[in-house]
Amino acid sequence: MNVIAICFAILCAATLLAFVRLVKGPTIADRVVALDLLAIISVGVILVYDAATSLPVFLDAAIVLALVGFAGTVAFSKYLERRRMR
Amino acid sequence: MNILSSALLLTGCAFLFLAAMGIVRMPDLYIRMSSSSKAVSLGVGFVALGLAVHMNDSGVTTRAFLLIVLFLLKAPVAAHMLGRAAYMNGVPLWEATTVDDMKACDLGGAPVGEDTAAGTPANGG
Amino acid sequence: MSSLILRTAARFLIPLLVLFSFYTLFRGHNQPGGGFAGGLLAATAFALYIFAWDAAAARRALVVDPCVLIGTGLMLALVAGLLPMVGGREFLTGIWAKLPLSEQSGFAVGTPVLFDVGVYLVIVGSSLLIITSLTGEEEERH
Amino acid sequence: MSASSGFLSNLVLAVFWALASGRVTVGTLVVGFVAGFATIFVTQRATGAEAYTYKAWRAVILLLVFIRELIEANLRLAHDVLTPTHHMRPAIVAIPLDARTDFEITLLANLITLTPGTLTLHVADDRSVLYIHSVYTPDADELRRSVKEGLERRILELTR
Amino acid sequence: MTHTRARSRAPAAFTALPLGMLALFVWLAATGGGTRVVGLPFGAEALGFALSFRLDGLSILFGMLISAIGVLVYVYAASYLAGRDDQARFFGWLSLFMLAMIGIVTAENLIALFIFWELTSLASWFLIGMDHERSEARGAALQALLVTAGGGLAMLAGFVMLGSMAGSFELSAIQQQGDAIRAHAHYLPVLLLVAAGAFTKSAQVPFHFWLPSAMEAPAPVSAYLHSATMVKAGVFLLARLLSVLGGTPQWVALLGVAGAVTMITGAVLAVLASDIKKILAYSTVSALGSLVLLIGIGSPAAVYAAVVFLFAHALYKAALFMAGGIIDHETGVRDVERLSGLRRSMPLTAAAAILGALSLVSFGPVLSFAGKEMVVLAVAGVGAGWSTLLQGLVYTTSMLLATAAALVVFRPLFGPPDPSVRGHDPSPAMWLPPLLLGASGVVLGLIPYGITRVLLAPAAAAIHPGASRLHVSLWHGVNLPLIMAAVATAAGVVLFLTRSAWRRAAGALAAISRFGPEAAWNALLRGAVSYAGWQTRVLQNGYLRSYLLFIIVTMVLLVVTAAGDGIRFRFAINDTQFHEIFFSAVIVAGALVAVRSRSRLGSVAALGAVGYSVALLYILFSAPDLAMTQFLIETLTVILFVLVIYRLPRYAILTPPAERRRDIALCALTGVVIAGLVLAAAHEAADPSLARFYGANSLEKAHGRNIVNVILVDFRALDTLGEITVVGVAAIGVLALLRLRPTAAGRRS
Amino acid sequence: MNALLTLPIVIPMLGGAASLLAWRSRTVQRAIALVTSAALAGSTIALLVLVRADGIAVIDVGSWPAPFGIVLVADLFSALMLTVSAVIWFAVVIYSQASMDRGREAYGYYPLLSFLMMGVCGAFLTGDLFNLYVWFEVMLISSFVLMALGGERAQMESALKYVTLNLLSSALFLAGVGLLYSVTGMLNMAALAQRLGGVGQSGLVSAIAMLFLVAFGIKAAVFPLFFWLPASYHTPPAATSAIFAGLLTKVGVYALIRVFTLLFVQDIAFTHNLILTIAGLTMVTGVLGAVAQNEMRRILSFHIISQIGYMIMGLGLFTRFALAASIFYIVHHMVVKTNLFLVSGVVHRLRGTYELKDLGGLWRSNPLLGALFLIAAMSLSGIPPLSGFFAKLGLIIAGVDSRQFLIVTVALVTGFFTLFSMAKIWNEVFWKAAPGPAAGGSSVDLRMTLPIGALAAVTVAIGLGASWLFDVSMDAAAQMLDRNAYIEAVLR
Amino acid sequence: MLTVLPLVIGALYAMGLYMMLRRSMVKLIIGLALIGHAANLLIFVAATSGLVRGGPPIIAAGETRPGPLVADPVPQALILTAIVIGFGVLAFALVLFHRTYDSVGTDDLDQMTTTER
Ligand code: NA
Ligand code: NA
Repeated sequence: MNVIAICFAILCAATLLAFVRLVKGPTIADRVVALDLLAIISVGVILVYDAATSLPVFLDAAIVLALVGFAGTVAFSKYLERRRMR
Repeated sequence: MNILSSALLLTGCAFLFLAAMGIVRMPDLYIRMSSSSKAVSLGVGFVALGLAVHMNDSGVTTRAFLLIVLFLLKAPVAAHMLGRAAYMNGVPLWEATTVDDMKACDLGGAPVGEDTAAGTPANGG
Repeated sequence: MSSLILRTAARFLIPLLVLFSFYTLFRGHNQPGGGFAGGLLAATAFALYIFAWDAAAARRALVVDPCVLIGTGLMLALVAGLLPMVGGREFLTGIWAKLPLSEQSGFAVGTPVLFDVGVYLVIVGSSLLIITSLTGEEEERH
Repeated sequence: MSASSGFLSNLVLAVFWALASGRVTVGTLVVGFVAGFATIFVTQRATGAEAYTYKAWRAVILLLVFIRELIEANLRLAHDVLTPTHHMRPAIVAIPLDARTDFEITLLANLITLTPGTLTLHVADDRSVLYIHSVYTPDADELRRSVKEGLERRILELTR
Repeated sequence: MTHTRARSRAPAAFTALPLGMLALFVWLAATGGGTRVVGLPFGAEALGFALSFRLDGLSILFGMLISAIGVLVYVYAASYLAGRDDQARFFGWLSLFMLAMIGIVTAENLIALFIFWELTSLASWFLIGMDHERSEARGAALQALLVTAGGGLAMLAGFVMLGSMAGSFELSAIQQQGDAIRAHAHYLPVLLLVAAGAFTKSAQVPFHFWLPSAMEAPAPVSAYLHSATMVKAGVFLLARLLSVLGGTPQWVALLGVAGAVTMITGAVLAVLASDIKKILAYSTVSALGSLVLLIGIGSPAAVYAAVVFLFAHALYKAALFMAGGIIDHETGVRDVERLSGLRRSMPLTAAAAILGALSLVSFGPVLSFAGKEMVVLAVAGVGAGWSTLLQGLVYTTSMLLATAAALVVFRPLFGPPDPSVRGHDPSPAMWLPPLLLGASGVVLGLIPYGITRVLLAPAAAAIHPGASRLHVSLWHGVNLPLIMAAVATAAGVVLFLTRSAWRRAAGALAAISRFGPEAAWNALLRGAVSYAGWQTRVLQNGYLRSYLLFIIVTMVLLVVTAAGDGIRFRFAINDTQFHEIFFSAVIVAGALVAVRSRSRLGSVAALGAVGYSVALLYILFSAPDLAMTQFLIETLTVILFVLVIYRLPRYAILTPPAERRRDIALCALTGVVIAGLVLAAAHEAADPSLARFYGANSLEKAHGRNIVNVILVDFRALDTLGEITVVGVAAIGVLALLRLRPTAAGRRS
Repeated sequence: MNALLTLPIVIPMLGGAASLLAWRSRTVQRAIALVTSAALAGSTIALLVLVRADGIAVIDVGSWPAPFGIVLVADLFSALMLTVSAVIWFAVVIYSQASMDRGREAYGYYPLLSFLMMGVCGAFLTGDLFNLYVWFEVMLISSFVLMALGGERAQMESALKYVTLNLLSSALFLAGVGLLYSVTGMLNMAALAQRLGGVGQSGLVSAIAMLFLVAFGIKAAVFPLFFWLPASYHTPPAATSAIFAGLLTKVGVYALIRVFTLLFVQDIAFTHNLILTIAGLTMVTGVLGAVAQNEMRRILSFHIISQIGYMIMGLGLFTRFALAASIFYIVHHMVVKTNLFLVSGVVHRLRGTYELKDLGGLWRSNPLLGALFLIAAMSLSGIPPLSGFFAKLGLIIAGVDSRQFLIVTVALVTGFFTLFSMAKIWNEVFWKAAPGPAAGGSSVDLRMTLPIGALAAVTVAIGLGASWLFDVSMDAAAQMLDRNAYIEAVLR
Repeated sequence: MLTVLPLVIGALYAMGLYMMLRRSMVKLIIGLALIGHAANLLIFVAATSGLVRGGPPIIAAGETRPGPLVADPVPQALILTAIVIGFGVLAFALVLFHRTYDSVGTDDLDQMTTTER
């Protein structure tokens, strides 16, 4: 069971790093990348959690998050584009 | 938890960790995105495989594959969109960057620094 | 100024999203999902459509006016609630009919499912209305 | 018989196989597909399905090439991320395109982005040029050649 | 105030009402004797209110007065107001007043009495304010309303306390428990509260100031309400409650002092005034003072004197006001110093005025003379040293009233005719009523026996049983009161003749009115309005932050005081795993970044991180549906934030550090309080029967394996019905907000 | 019984949903609004008759037995509130047909009004605490949109404050529900009533009660939580302020009364004396706020607050008679306050302003309007024989019987200042001559005067029929104090 | 976790309220969002089953009842409702704030006192 613990530890470290970028920025794009990575790490956490509990139930949440995370990043990109044009 | 699924999970997490390291250590946005988008697809791919192996259930396997395919499609598109938008927004390239063929077409706007460190001193409010 | 790559990807992703949203809606009774998640997924698909093309195209693509969608959804939920009262039961009582598919994955149809579809329509209609209003208003600015 | 109809027949074979094995599950379908491909390959001259087998083969090669580049670049990048000093020489390189259709350009762009170290930034409006940000570009021309020879050629073989 | 003299058909219809009432009371008086209580099946039993009427000597006397004078006032008013377009409205309010007044005097139930009481105030407000275009009229009307209504509210409290003491609002029940009430701990407050109502209505000092300013009303109103009837309501009430609240030292002192002071003050102010209506108004104040004094004394003699005096006063004061009204109506002049020699041009009005004045002096063959005598006798009866002082006051008052009478009558009528002031007798409808009233004063004075036996004695008996044995007579032989009355009258005339000397010197006295009760009242109101202004500026200051602070501070204070020491916590860290704590930390850290971030997009991204971490917690603690919905909602929220915030400016405002520290401290405390509550609540073992029920029935009865979704669409479908309505309405709101803009031209905000 | 209890929620929702479907056509929406409001009035009256005859009516929504499903409970108190709300909605709908501008009607005025009613009716009927939260949100979001509908600057500013403060209130309400669930594991009010007594930590229940007191206190606009009301009620059109004035705060008062008679009765010495103090402070600050204003609708807004003080005075005294007086007061005030705002709308239609200094001359030009205003204003000031008098009388009797002389004094003084400011409006708007040329005509659309007349008639009827309504209120109060009857009816 | 989460809830309430007290509209609405999360977590902690790991309230295939160690579904249903309601109301509030900025010209709340002066 310690494999799961190690995985969680790694993912926590990854979250911490992504969080550092989120805080530092400096540009919006950096924060978006960080937020996108956080979403993806969350997918990782969900998958690892599924493995830990041997319940496939959470997999749908992971798929939803993957789809939705993408939409968020695209939204930010469109925002950045529009801002330049204005 | 058999050896194979553990291994896959660990490597997946490792790649995710690499992605996180990437976006922290790399000097400019574009390099960060390059390093993170690959590691991300591999990372999630491996973890999903690990889960599929561990669960050994057809429903889980198909959805894991769906997830992997999804990532293989969405990650590059997201990276592309963000990279392009960042470039258009004048997000600076690392000074070691040698050639910039894109400067020709007038996409690159002046660095609009609302949030850049050089932005006007906004305060706590 | 929309990107070719996004559009091509969108042509593949959006149908997938919509399919997944229906899938989430109809399995909601037995697996995680339901009207809310399904509706929001459909809204996300639509948001992608707007980002890939533009709000005006989106509105054209949208056959039904969101307000009517919301109205229909509310009406559907109400009907699902009122049907049992025709039989003398209380408001919103679940009335079920067993379709003769195989036992295990038998697809039971009942007023709660109809209710969930109503929820789905309202959530989709509302999200679309909010997003189109905001993005539409945005484009009018330029 | 065009490549797509060949693919279609392959799918039909896969379904028969699954039905024959009594359980329509993901597993039986995959096995059925492989078996179907084998039969088409063997009977391609008779059934005129050369186009399909040729392209199918090309697709497999493309996949292998992509995976090789994927792993190789990832290791290099992983090394660079972990070591304090950076060996990167990033550049934005414009690559003249032979690919024309949406699908070809998008596939190429995505595969380039997916392969580590390179990120497709922009497609010129007239689809003539692809702008790529590459982390390791000692020589721009060398990069253009490896992209055109590597991924683009294999994609065009598949789609043309 | 000259009016076109269009001959208007006397609105006979309206006069029918007082005539009917008069007929009713005449019949009642005829079939009189004893106390009859008539209950109508109307009221609110649970509130103790019943529309029941008491018909005894007192109510019949007042009823007769109100309806008789009412008839005359209606006739008088018909021609006085000829040509005005709001006649119908006037007679409407006058009728409402009359019925309400009759209601007061015949009410058996205290609440019914109060209802009629307030209706008279309402009617008086409108009658005084008939010429509402004039701000003086509006001001006077409002002042009268507020003073009487203010007193009324206090009286209501008194009545309610009285009712709760006696267990019922019915007078008969209350009157039986007189001793218990007088001995009750709350006797004094009840007395003061009831007296407040009576004193304001009957214009006792210091509440008298509204009556003179009420002279803004048309003459019929002054004649009817502000002399004969309404102002007597307070006296009536005190008389009615004499048997319950009377007889105690507090009663005597309170009413005695108030009455005496009002009597003398009214008289003094009367002689100082020069407007004919003001003089009469102050004389009424003085009369009311003496009536309250008599009720205060409460002896049978005093009660009888009050009844006689009250009856006589109603007649002659109405006559004088009507006469005055005619003079004002004809000549447009109300200043007695400028009026002169009108007897030749207005003989009939003059006759009425003289008869009225005679009764005002109350010397000679007039009923008020008998009344005055009885007042003197009653006052003499008061024990200890008080009687001499009171007698002195009574005689001084009658002297001053004599002067006032002279002022009103002598110069305007008997002075040399003044060509600049022309006027002649109006139509009979206007001069006949005052003449009749004036004459009745004399006639009843000469032969009082009929009226005494039928009206006055029963009324006195109704107030105080002992009063029935006395009798009224004009002639008590030559005795001290007769001599003293003569001396007082003479002194009054002398005072009148020498008025030019002392009136100027007395002008200075008027200056002190700046510190009088009216000034105090206006100051009180202005003070209240300015305090209200200040309080609203402070509380309702427009700053959303201050409103939020009020709420937060209130919530924290209340929760902490309520919790007190009755709360227990239990800290248990042992069962947690590292990554769970880590993601909780990410939530808090994300929130901190959102709070401190300099850039709006930074805050939004941090908010996104918080949302994702919360969703992760939902995953880690087995809530897949929740996590899925949270991920979707969080992303849509971030997208909306981006779409909206992108147009808003950067943070530019810095609140002063002191304020920020205060906010931080307060919010931190609130956080601790809420965390404490949650911990304490977690400590309580809750009954899991809901979860068990849903688990058992989710599949079998509701055909669903996903219990959460089954709850949403079946077990608690009503929640979801409301919820989707909220989302639908919010969406319409967004559409309406963005699409519906104020058209520059169309909208006057 | 099953239908009668469900209709008050279903009818408004049907109306709203149908209006959305008829989004393009204003006339269809107006017709729907008329039909549904009339239907609701009819059904609520029928429900009142039923409840008056057979006692508390209960149905399990979805046929799930209490406490597992959500129950709809109609005791006399809720039935009364439903009926009055329906009457008010009907009046406002008719009034709006003549007064509401085309722009607002095109952007969802009628469906929003229907959904507001759905929330209000749901709140009065539900027997489940979380479901009450949901109905509050339905009511609030509809009121948020109605408040901002039209997009004028003043509306925006006031809607912002109105939304923020009410969202904070909802967050506290949600926290309260969560804590109660954590402590008892129940959401059904009857079940909660049963279990709250058994909670070990007495301080905890009182603390949670305070959360509810603040949450509902904000919605009921009591002191010191009422600031959102005067900041916002005078900016939307008159018809909107009228229905807000008539309903919104009353739902808050209803919730306060329901929760502090059914659930939080463990520590009455503390909670209910606190409520009495709050009542007094609410009366005074409210009426003084009104005295300080010179714009017609701001005066009326502050009066809402001071009148709320009276309503919760009865709750504070916590005797059967006091609660009955409160219920009577609420019914009276809903009608009067709505009417006063409708009158202010007509005044604005005639003169184009609400500022007292620019108004005048309406007694001569519109005597009928003046008379109707007088009925409402005098009733508000407690002048007999109108409804306001009996309402205040009941509370004063209750106060005296409970020896609470301070609150009685405050109530009377507040009554005085209420009369003062109503008379001020009368003097300035009706009696004073119109300053400058009489702007605007003097003819008023019948559809505006009719509802005002009808509501005035109701006020007079309540006054004359005080005995009947007070008896009903006494029975309602008895029902509320008999917690076991409620619990048995629901958890049978 | 039954101790950690309440502290998180307290912290979120504190920070949310602090943000609402700021003068900038944007901070106000971010505060509202934080408080929304806090209220939802509060209900989540209120579960009668306590915080259960790996026990989603879903009836496994072939079973007719959920297993013994299953999370309390009630708070999850309530929070789901609260989240969606919160989203609707927050979306409206966001647009309202935007429109207010449009018509008032500033996002400084201290300048928005015109309707009450
Ligand atoms: Na790449
Ligand atoms: Na608990």
